[in-house]
Amino acid sequence: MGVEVSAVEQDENVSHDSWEIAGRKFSSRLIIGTGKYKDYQQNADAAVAAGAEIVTVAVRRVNLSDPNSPMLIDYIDPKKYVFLPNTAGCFTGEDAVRTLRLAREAGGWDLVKLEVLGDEKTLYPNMPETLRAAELLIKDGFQVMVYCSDDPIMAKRLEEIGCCAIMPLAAPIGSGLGVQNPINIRLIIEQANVPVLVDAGVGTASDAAIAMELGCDGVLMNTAIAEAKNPILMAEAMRHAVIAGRQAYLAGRMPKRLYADPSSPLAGLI
Amino acid sequence: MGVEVSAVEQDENVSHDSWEIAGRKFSSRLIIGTGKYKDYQQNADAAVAAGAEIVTVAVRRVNLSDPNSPMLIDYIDPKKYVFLPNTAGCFTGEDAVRTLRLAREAGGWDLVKLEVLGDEKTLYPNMPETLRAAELLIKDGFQVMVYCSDDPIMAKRLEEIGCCAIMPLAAPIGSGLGVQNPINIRLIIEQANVPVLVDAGVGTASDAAIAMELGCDGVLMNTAIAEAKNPILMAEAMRHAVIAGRQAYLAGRMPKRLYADPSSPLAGLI
Amino acid sequence: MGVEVSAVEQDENVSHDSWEIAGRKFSSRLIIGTGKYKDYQQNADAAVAAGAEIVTVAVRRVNLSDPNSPMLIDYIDPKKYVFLPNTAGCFTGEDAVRTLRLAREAGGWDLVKLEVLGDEKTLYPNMPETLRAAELLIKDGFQVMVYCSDDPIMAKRLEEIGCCAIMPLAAPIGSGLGVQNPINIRLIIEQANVPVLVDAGVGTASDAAIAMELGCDGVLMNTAIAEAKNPILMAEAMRHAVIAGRQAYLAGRMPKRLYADPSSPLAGLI
Amino acid sequence: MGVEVSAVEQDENVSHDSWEIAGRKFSSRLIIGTGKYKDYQQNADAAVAAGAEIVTVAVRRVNLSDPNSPMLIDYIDPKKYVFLPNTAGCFTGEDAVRTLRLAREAGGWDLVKLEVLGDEKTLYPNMPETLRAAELLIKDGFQVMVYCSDDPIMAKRLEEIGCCAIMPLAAPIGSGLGVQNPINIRLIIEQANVPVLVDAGVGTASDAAIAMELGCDGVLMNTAIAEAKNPILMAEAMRHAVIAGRQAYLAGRMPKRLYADPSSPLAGLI
Amino acid sequence: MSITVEINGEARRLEGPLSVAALLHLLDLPREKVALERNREIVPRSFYDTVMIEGGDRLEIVHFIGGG
Amino acid sequence: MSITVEINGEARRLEGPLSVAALLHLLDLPREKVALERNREIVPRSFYDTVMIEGGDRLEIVHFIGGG
Amino acid sequence: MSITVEINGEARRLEGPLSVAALLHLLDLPREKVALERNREIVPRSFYDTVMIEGGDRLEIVHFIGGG
Amino acid sequence: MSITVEINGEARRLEGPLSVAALLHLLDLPREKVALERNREIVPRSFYDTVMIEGGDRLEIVHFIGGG
Repeated sequence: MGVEVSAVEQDENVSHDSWEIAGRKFSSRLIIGTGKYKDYQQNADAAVAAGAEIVTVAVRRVNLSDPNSPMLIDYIDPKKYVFLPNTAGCFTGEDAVRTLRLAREAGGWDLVKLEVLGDEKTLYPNMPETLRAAELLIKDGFQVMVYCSDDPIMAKRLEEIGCCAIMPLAAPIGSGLGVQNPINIRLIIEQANVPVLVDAGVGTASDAAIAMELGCDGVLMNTAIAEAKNPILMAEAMRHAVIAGRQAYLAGRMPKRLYADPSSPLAGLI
Repeated sequence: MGVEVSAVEQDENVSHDSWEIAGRKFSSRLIIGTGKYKDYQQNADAAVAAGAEIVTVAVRRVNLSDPNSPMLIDYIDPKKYVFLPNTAGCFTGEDAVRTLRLAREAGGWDLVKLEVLGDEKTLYPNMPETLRAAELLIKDGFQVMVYCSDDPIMAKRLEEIGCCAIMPLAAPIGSGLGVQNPINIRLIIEQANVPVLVDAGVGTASDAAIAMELGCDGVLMNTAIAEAKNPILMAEAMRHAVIAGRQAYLAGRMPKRLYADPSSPLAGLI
Repeated sequence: MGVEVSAVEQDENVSHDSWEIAGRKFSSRLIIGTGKYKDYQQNADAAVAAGAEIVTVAVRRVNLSDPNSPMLIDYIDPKKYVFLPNTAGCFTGEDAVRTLRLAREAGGWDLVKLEVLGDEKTLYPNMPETLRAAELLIKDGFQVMVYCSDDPIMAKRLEEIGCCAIMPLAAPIGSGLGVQNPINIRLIIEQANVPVLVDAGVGTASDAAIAMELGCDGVLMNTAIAEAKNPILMAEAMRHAVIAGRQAYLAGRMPKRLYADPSSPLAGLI
Repeated sequence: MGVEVSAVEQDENVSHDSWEIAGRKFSSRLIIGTGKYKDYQQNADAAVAAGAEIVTVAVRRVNLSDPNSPMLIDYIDPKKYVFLPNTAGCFTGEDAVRTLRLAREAGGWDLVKLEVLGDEKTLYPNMPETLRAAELLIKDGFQVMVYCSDDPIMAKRLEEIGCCAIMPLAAPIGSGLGVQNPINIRLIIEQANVPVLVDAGVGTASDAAIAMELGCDGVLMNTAIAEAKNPILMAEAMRHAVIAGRQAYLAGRMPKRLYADPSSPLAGLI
Repeated sequence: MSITVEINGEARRLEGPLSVAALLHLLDLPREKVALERNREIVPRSFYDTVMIEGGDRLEIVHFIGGG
Repeated sequence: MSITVEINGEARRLEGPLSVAALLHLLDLPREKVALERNREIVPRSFYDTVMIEGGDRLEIVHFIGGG
Repeated sequence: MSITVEINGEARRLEGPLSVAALLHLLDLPREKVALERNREIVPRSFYDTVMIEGGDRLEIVHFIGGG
Repeated sequence: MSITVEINGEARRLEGPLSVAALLHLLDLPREKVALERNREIVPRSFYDTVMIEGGDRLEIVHFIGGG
C-alpha cells in the first residue's frame, strides 16, 4: 500500500482486508468459542460485541431428562454465524472422526475444527494422532482447521496433507498467558500457504494484538472473553485488538532503536 | 458495569467513557505528535485516522527567507484539534517558560506539555529542572501536562505541585521499544489523582494496548505513527489499540493459569 | 536440605549433587559440543574451562587426501571425556541408525545423542521420525539421549519408548536466543522420570542459569561457547552459570512480591 | 583478551579481575545485606558461602533492656569483612547524615551506603533529597555509595557531585522481580566513570547474572539470599551467578540469530 | 411388543415397532436440531421415517452446545 | 531613517520608524499565525499597531510547527 | 545527687555525676561496640572518660545490626 | 590383479587381493581411530585382518570430528 493514500481511501482498503477459508470470505478475523458463558444470551451478546462471523461449537449428547432446556442454536443463529464444530474432549482419531460425522449430519457443514488432545493437564494436542485424524477427515471430505502445537515442522506436515487452516496454540487452553513462543508462530506463518490462526492461550487484548502483529490471519479465543469480569466489553476489546494488530502488521512498524530520536526538529529554537 | 448489559447498551457505556483534562472533556485517549511526517497533509490524514482530539506542536522561529512555506495550522485546524504546545528541545526551566509564553500568545491556550530534557542521547527528562519549570509555569497560570521519568516518587511530587497530567515515558523518545517498566507505570497510576498518560517509546499497536491495560488514561505518540511504512494505516491501528487496551482494562481480564482449563464441557461426550 | 547446615557442610552437599545417565554418574551438568571452534586445541581448552565430562561429537568420512590432518581424539581424550556421538545432519531414521552403528564401532559406546532434523532453516527435529528412529536404536541396544521439540506430549512418548534422556530445545540451534518457552520446559520436567537437558539455543550465561532454575538436570551447548569472542572465558562462565542455576533451583528462590519489603528493621531508628 | 590463551592462563586473568572502590581493591563482586536472616550464625555462614568481602549493616539503638543479646559483630568480623553502614529507614538528608556520623564513630569507616527513601510502599529513593544528602556527606568527608533510581540523568548528577559508586535499583527492594529496565541500567553503565552496582530487586541466580552481563561492576542483595528456603545454598548460587555474569560480559556473547545455524559440519556425511 | 434399546448410554424400554422419527417425537426432540447414530452408523435425517428401531439398538442422539 | 534590528538571530536594516504590525506586513507574515517577543518581552497581538520597533531591538518571531 | 536523662528516647534516673564511660559501664555496654550522641553531638570514644553526663541530657547509643 | 572399489564415494584402483587392515595401512589410517562399513555392513575391528576387499566393494571409512 502506498503511503500517499488519504485516511478515507485507507479505510476503504482496510474494510476490504478480508480473508478466505475453504472458499468462504470473512472480514472478521476473530473467531470465538461458545463455552464457559453465564448463559447463551450472554454468549450471543458477546458474539455481537466481538463482531464474530465464526463460532466454535461442541457436539454432545442431548439431555433426555430435559429435552426443553435452552439450546445454543436458539440464541446463536447458524444462518447468521458459521458454526465450526470442534472435537474438544477427543483423545483419538476415531473419536474425532465419529464426532465430526455427527456434527456434519446435525449441521450440514463440512468445515470443522480438529482437536485431538494429548493429556488433560495441558490439553496440548497429540500431534501424531492429530495428523492421523486429519488424514481420515480429509479423506472423508471434511475441510479441516487444525489445532496444533507451535512446532513448525508438524505445522508444515498438516498443511501438506491438506488441512485448510493451521491453528497453533499461543499457550495452554484457558491459561490466558498469551503468545509464549513468537518465534515459532512467526516461522509457521512464514512457511504457510494456508491461513494461520492462533488458537488458545490469549488472555487479554494486547495478547491478541501481538498474535496479529506476527502476521496471523486470525485469532480464536474463548476463555479470555467468557471469564472476563465483563465478557461483553472484553469481546469488544478483542474486536478492536485484532483489528489493531492486523493493521499494525499491514502498516509496517517503525524500526526499534537503542537510543532516543527527537520528534521535534532541533532547528529554529529561539 | 454489570455483566448483564447487552452489547448494544455496552457500546453506549463505552462511547461514554470519556476523560477530562484541565476542565476539557475528551473521548479519544490517543494524543499524537506532529513531527517527522512526510508532509503536513499526511500528518492531517493521520490525525483523522487516529481519531485524535489533541495534537502536540512545537514552537519555532518563522522562516523569514520563505514566509509562504506551508504552515501546520493551514493543514490541522486549531478549531478542530486542541493544540498542545510542547517545549521539546528545552534544557532549562527558563527556556521552557519563555517558549510556552510565546505559545500562549500565538495560540491563546494555557494547556501545555512541559518537557525539560536531560541529555540528547536519551532525551530523558531532567527531573529536578522539570520540577522547577513546572512550578514556574503553574505560578504563571499554565495548565501543565508534564513529560517525566517513570519514577513514582517524582511523579507524586509533580502532582503535588499542581501538574494537571503526569506523562511518564514508556521508553526513550523515538525508540519504539514499548513499555520498559510496567511496574513503575502501574505504581504511578495507582497513586495518581490526575490523568496519567504514557508518553514516548511506543512502537506498535500492542505497545499502546499494553499501556492502556495498565490503567493509563491515554497514550501520546509520534514516531510510531510517522515512521511506520504506512503512517495512515498505523494511525488507525493505534486508534483501535488504545480503545482495545482501555476496554480490556475496564472489562477486567481473566486470571492467568499455569495449566490448561477446557473451554468445552467434558460431560455428554459420546 | 535443612537450612541449618553450615556453609562447609553445604559445599559437601553440593559437591555430592551428581546425576546419572545410563548407569554412569556425572558431577558436571554442562555438556559441550565440539563444533565451530578455531581449532581442536581451543576446543580442548574450552572443555577444561567448562569442567565438562561429556562432549558431543559428529561422525564423518575420513579425509583420504590428507590422512594426517589433526584428529579430534588427539586433542580431547576419550578416556578422560565421555564422547556422545550425535546424528547431526541426519534427516531420516535409517541415516541416524547407520551413523550411530558406525559410531559404536569406532568408539565402542552405546550412549548416543539422536537428532533427526525436520528442515535446514530451523534445524528443528522431525518428531514422528525422531520417535521412529529412537525405537530402532533402542531395539538395537543403544542408550538414546534424544534432541526434541519442547512439546510435552512428544517428550512423554519418547520417555515411554525408553529414551534415557529428554533434550528439548531452548531455541533454534545456534540462535543464542535462550529459553523461548519456559512453560513447556517446566511441564516436561514435571512429568519426566529420566533426566531432562536443555539442548540448543542458549546464548549466554544467564540463559543457562534460567534453564537450570527451571529444574533441568543439565544443559548442552556449543555455539554459545565456540562463537563467544573469548570461548575459553565463556566456557568458564557457563560452568559457573550451570552451577548457579542448579543451586538456586535446589535452594528454593524467594517469592516474588509486587511491592517493596525492607531489608533493614524499622525498629530502633534514632 | 586474546582467544589463544589456554584455560589455565584464563583462570589467572579471571582471578585478577578485581574492582576498586574508594581506593580499596575487591575480587568479590557480590555485596550482601545482613537483614532478615534466621540468626547471625546463618548470616555469617551465608557470607562465607557468598564469598562476600563487603556486607551492608544498619545502625540502630542498642537494646538497653538486654545489653547481652547477640551482636552482629560477634558473628561477622569487621576485620574480615568491610562493613558498609547504610541509612535504611531514613527519609531526609539530615537523618542520613546523623546516622552515618554515628556509624563512622562506631566503626571508624567513611565508606557508606546512602539510601534516602521516598515512600514506604515502594522504598524507592527520593532522588532530589538523595542528591542533597550526598552533597552533605561528601562535604563531611564520607565516601558515598548511593542507592538510586535507574534514571540515567540522576545517576550522572550523583557521579558529578562526587559519589564513589552508583547503585541503581533493579526492582523494588525485597520484591525479587529482577532487572526491570535493562535499558536504563545499560545507559547508566555506559556513561559512568565510577563503579555501578545493581542494588535491590534481585530474586534468583539468573537475575544476578543478567545484571552482571549488562556490565555492572557488582550486585548488592539481601532478601534473595535471606528468604531462600536454603539461604546458604542460595548464597553459593549467587556467588557463581555473579562470576558467571561477569565472565560472560568479559567473554563477549555470541550474536543472536533469528534462524538456526548448525553446530556440526554438513560436509563428509556418509 | 416392547423392546429394549440403549440411548446415550442408558437402557430404555420402548413400545415397538417405531421409526427414528417416532422415537424423536416420543423423546420430544426437534428432528432438525439433532443428529442420530444407530449402532455406530449415522442415520441421515432423510431416513428418519423409514429406519425402524430394533431391540438391542445402541443409539446416540447429539446436538450442538457451547464449546471452545 | 534606517535602523538595525536583530530578528530571529539575524541582523537586518529596516526603514524606520515602523510598528510591529508594519514589520510583520513587511516580512509578509500573517499576524494571527505568529507570536512576537521584543527584547525578551512578549508583545501582545493587540499592541502590534502601537508598539514601535527601535534600533537595536532584538526580536523573536515564532509560530507552530510539527513536533512530538 | 540524682539526675534525669533521656537515653534512646526513654527517661532514666541516674546517680550523678558520672562520665560517659561510667554510664556505658552501668548499662553493661561494651564501649568499643557502640557510638554515642549527646544532645545531638557525637561524643568521640576517646572522650568517654572525660565527658560528664548532666541532668536533662538527651543521649543516643547505637550499634550495628543486620540490615540490607 | 587390480580391482576397483568405491571409498567414501570416490572410485579407486587397488592392487588386490588385500584385507581391510592392509587397505587402512595403504591409506595410512590408524585402525583404532576409524570405523569401516563394507557394502552397508559394518566390519568389526577384530575382523580387519581376515575380511578381504573385493572388486566393486563400496566402503565407508569414518571417524569422530567436532560437532554439536
